[in-house]
Amino acid sequence: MLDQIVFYFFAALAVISAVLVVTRRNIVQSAIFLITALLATAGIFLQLHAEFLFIVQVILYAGGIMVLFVFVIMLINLDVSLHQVQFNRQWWLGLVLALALGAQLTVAIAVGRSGLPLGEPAPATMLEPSTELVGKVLFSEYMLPFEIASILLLVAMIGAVVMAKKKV
Amino acid sequence: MADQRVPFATHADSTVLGADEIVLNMGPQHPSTHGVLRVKLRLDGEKVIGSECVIGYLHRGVEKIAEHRTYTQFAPYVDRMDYVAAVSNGLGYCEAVEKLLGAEAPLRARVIRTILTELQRIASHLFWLGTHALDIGALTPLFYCLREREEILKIFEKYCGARLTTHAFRIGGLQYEAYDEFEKDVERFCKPFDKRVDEYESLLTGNRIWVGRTKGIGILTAKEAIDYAASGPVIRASGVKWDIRKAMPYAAYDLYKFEIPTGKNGDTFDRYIVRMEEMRQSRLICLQAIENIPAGPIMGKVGKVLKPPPGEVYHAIEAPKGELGYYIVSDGTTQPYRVRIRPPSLINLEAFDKMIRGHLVADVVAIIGTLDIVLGEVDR
Amino acid sequence: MHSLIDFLLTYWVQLVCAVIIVAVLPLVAGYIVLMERKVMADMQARLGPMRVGPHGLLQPIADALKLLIKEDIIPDEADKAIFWVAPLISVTAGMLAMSTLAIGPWFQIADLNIGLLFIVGISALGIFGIVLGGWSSNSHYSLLGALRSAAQLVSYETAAGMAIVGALMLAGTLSTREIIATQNDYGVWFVFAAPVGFFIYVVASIAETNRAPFDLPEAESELVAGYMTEYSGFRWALYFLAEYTNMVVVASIATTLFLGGWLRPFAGTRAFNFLDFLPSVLLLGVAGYCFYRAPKQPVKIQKMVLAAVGAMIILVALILAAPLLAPAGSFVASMKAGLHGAFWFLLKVGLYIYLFMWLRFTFPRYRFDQLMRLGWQFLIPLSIVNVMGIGVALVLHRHFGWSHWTAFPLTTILTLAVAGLLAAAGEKQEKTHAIVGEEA
Amino acid sequence: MPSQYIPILIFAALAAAFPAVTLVLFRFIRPTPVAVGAKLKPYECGVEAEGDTRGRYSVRFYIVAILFVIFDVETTFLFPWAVLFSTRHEGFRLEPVYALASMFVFLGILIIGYVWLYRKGALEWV
Repeated sequence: MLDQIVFYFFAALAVISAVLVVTRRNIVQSAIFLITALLATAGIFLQLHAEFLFIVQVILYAGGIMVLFVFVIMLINLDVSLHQVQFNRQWWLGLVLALALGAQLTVAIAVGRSGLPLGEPAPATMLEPSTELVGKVLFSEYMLPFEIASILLLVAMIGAVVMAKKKV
Repeated sequence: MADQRVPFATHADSTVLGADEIVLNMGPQHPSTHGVLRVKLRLDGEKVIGSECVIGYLHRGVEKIAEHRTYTQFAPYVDRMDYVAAVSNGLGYCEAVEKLLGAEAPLRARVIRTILTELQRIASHLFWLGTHALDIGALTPLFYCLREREEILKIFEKYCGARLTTHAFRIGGLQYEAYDEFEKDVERFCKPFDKRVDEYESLLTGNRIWVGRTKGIGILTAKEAIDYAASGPVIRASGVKWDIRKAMPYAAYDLYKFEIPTGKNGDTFDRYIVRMEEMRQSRLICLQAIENIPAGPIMGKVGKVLKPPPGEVYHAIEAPKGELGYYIVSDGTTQPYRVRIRPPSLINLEAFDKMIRGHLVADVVAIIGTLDIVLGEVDR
Repeated sequence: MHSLIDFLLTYWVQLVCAVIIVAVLPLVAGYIVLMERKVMADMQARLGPMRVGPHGLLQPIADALKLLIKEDIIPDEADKAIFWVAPLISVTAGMLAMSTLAIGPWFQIADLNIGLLFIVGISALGIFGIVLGGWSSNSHYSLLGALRSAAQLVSYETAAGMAIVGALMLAGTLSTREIIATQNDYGVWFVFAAPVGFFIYVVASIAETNRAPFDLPEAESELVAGYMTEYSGFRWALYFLAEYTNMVVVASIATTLFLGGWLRPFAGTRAFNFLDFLPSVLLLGVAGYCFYRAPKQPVKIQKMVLAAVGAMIILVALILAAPLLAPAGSFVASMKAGLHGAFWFLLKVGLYIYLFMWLRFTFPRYRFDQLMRLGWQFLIPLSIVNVMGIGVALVLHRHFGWSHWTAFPLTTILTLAVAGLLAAAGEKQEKTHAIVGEEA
Repeated sequence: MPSQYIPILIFAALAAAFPAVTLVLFRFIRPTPVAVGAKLKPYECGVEAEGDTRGRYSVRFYIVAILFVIFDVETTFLFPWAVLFSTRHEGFRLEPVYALASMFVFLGILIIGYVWLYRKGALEWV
């Protein structure tokens, strides 16, 4: 009962904020709603007993990437963008795409329900030390991707600086 | 609204990463422009690419007032210029008028004047140190400095009844005889004072942050300092050994031995060191002077009504902030025809733009602090 | 109804803790401000607040009342909604971060598997309050302050995170409770095993809470009041509350991770059990001072207030002493863990905050580029090396069977050597990248 | 919802409500703002602000932010590793030499990047 209330609360929060992100004209307000949407998603992770994922979502997305967004927003002249025409010439295309995606998802869930254990969270006891669990898998089975990730970070680091430095 | 909307393409460049030039006003109501100085900064990010000092918020027309007062009446007005060094202002004015009159104060008066002026220099430097350190973020030295300054102000109070705008001297000498405990008070202050200066230095000089904030900031080379007609500690920190107390001795400075501390790099740190050393030297002068205050009258032979012969005179003294000059033109009446004051703060402030360019916003306060300006004197 | 009672029965301890934190925290923040002013006054040869209550003891309450009823000004050109919300974000994030702190073995809202990460992650959200507040004010000073603040926070967050990683390698858990338990098992606080990590955390935590010498965002001599420039009255107070809450949070993290949390010094050694009496003796001393000062107060009411404060402190001292004197096994004796744990924890937090204050009143302020250089070019590499050093020490100990006493000092010395190299390189860098004035 | 989080949820509600409610409640006690004109202007040391306050600021902030995100990801990877290094959950603990080696490779690659940044002067503020 409580679980469901909490789930619907977070889900509704995520969906409504997500809609507000794209409809708000003021880009800073959009950013705030994006943060809310990300945090609500984190809440849903938490409800699935994925504690570590929850906090990573909070630290990396809400804490890290959103700071980057907010900084970039402040590097843009807001008053100009506030008065710009929004990209809404292709709204009908967007609508068609959204409907198609929605239909696709509905069908997929309806057809593949047996394969997707929805609404059946794994027993809490099994997932208790979630950080350790994530770590264990990460540092044994996915060792190579993990090391490759560091190369990815290296590339990102260099790319960001090269791009930003050129513009100065 | 609709007409304000512009097509996206024309403003594409506005989304390119880059900084606009920002105009930031520091002052007139700002915590660290030492009064009502307004500095208009042009910033690229945090880097200062240009500056303009807007002054005049404290203009009171001191020079004009002089034309409608007698020589004696005008004397208290000069105290209000550099209000943290009123004694020095008064000394400059009194000596200028004495020069115009062709009179000289008796030796005893000149010695007492020297002691009080040197105490005033210490007080002014203490006030500078406290506020300068506060600007750079060190909270504590201010209170230590004010504690010591208080002792000096007490001596002034005992001597002439006033603490800040003292009107300590009169044209031709002194009105007040040194009070009984005068020598003892000065000695009691001066004896332990070098330890106090060491104490301030131990808080600041060796501190990495302090050195980082002041070394290499606001450099003024010797040539530039001369070109800008800078004076006082500002020019001495650039390595120019220029001190009016030595170059054109006045009061009783020729009687005492003291050094002129100079710097090498002309940066904020050197100006700090120079002023610290000057405090020590002033202490030495005071100690030498109280050893032997000659007996004799304290008032020279000047009439009740001062009527200098027509002519003009320029007299400069080494005020705590630099060369404080009085240019007085007399037309033979009881009131000066024209008084022009060369305030050291104003002239030193000229170099501000040169010093700040290329530095960061944070350095603005360090450089304003190091110039040791008083807006009362800049605006007059 | 039934389920509600069930709910309350299950969670009453946590709920009481939650209410206490929310209700008491503003008061605590107020008294930290008073402590700060008193400590500052003491270091600066003056008295500090003396008027409201004896020795200014009631000053925080007067301040709080004043701030609550001050006129509420929202600038014309501000983005009203964001201006309204921004300080709330800061305060909520700060308070929420306290929820997994274990203030003594009894007082904790929730012990999470990810406890420490939860604190770090949630308290980092406070940045948004600062950035949005500064942006919405529509003033140069506010925006510059906010951007500086955010840049500073994120720059030092990595260093702080790395320092925490170093301690976590020793602890092997993220739960605050278990971290302290581990230190009890080892018999040594992690500050002694990872002193460099502690140092990094101290510096980074000062920077993260915007305290001097890293208080650039609100450097009053440059940016007037930074992101708070346009704020006044209660909203301004909320930012202050957030700042002091964050101070308590970082002090608590440091206490938990490095200073043994609620453990008494030498908690494992029986010979030092007499230290259990230290809390009571300390408090009795303070109470004695109150009684000594009370008759010297100028007004009768102040004498009474100070005496009442002294009596209260004696009461607390007695409460702390009671479990020690009660017969073993009784209920009163069983309270020792909770009460003494809370005392030691709060004492350590207080000392950590005192260290903040001490540094604030001693040091001048960094310039922004210097601050960034310190963060990016000294602390971050040092913290990475610190993590490696602790790893090497642990491997030497576990795999190669070296003793603690050789492995940890060895790697600490190596880390310090790297720190020296970094400092030297930084000095060189400072010279090559020095900002010089333009040629005229 | 893991049960430990329920009190936290309630605490979050309390922590969010307390300042907001106080702010709203005391509106009835506070004097109504009568401020007009200059009092409601943004502070610019007593003169009119020049130029757009919401103009663009230094691109440096952007570099700092993006580097922060990268280092933040790195730290996040380190957290589970650090916990596994000496966790008490038997069966999870990594073999120390293996764990250290894997992290040395990871950090080593990043240190290469860091040194590049350092050399390039990207870590300098101005």
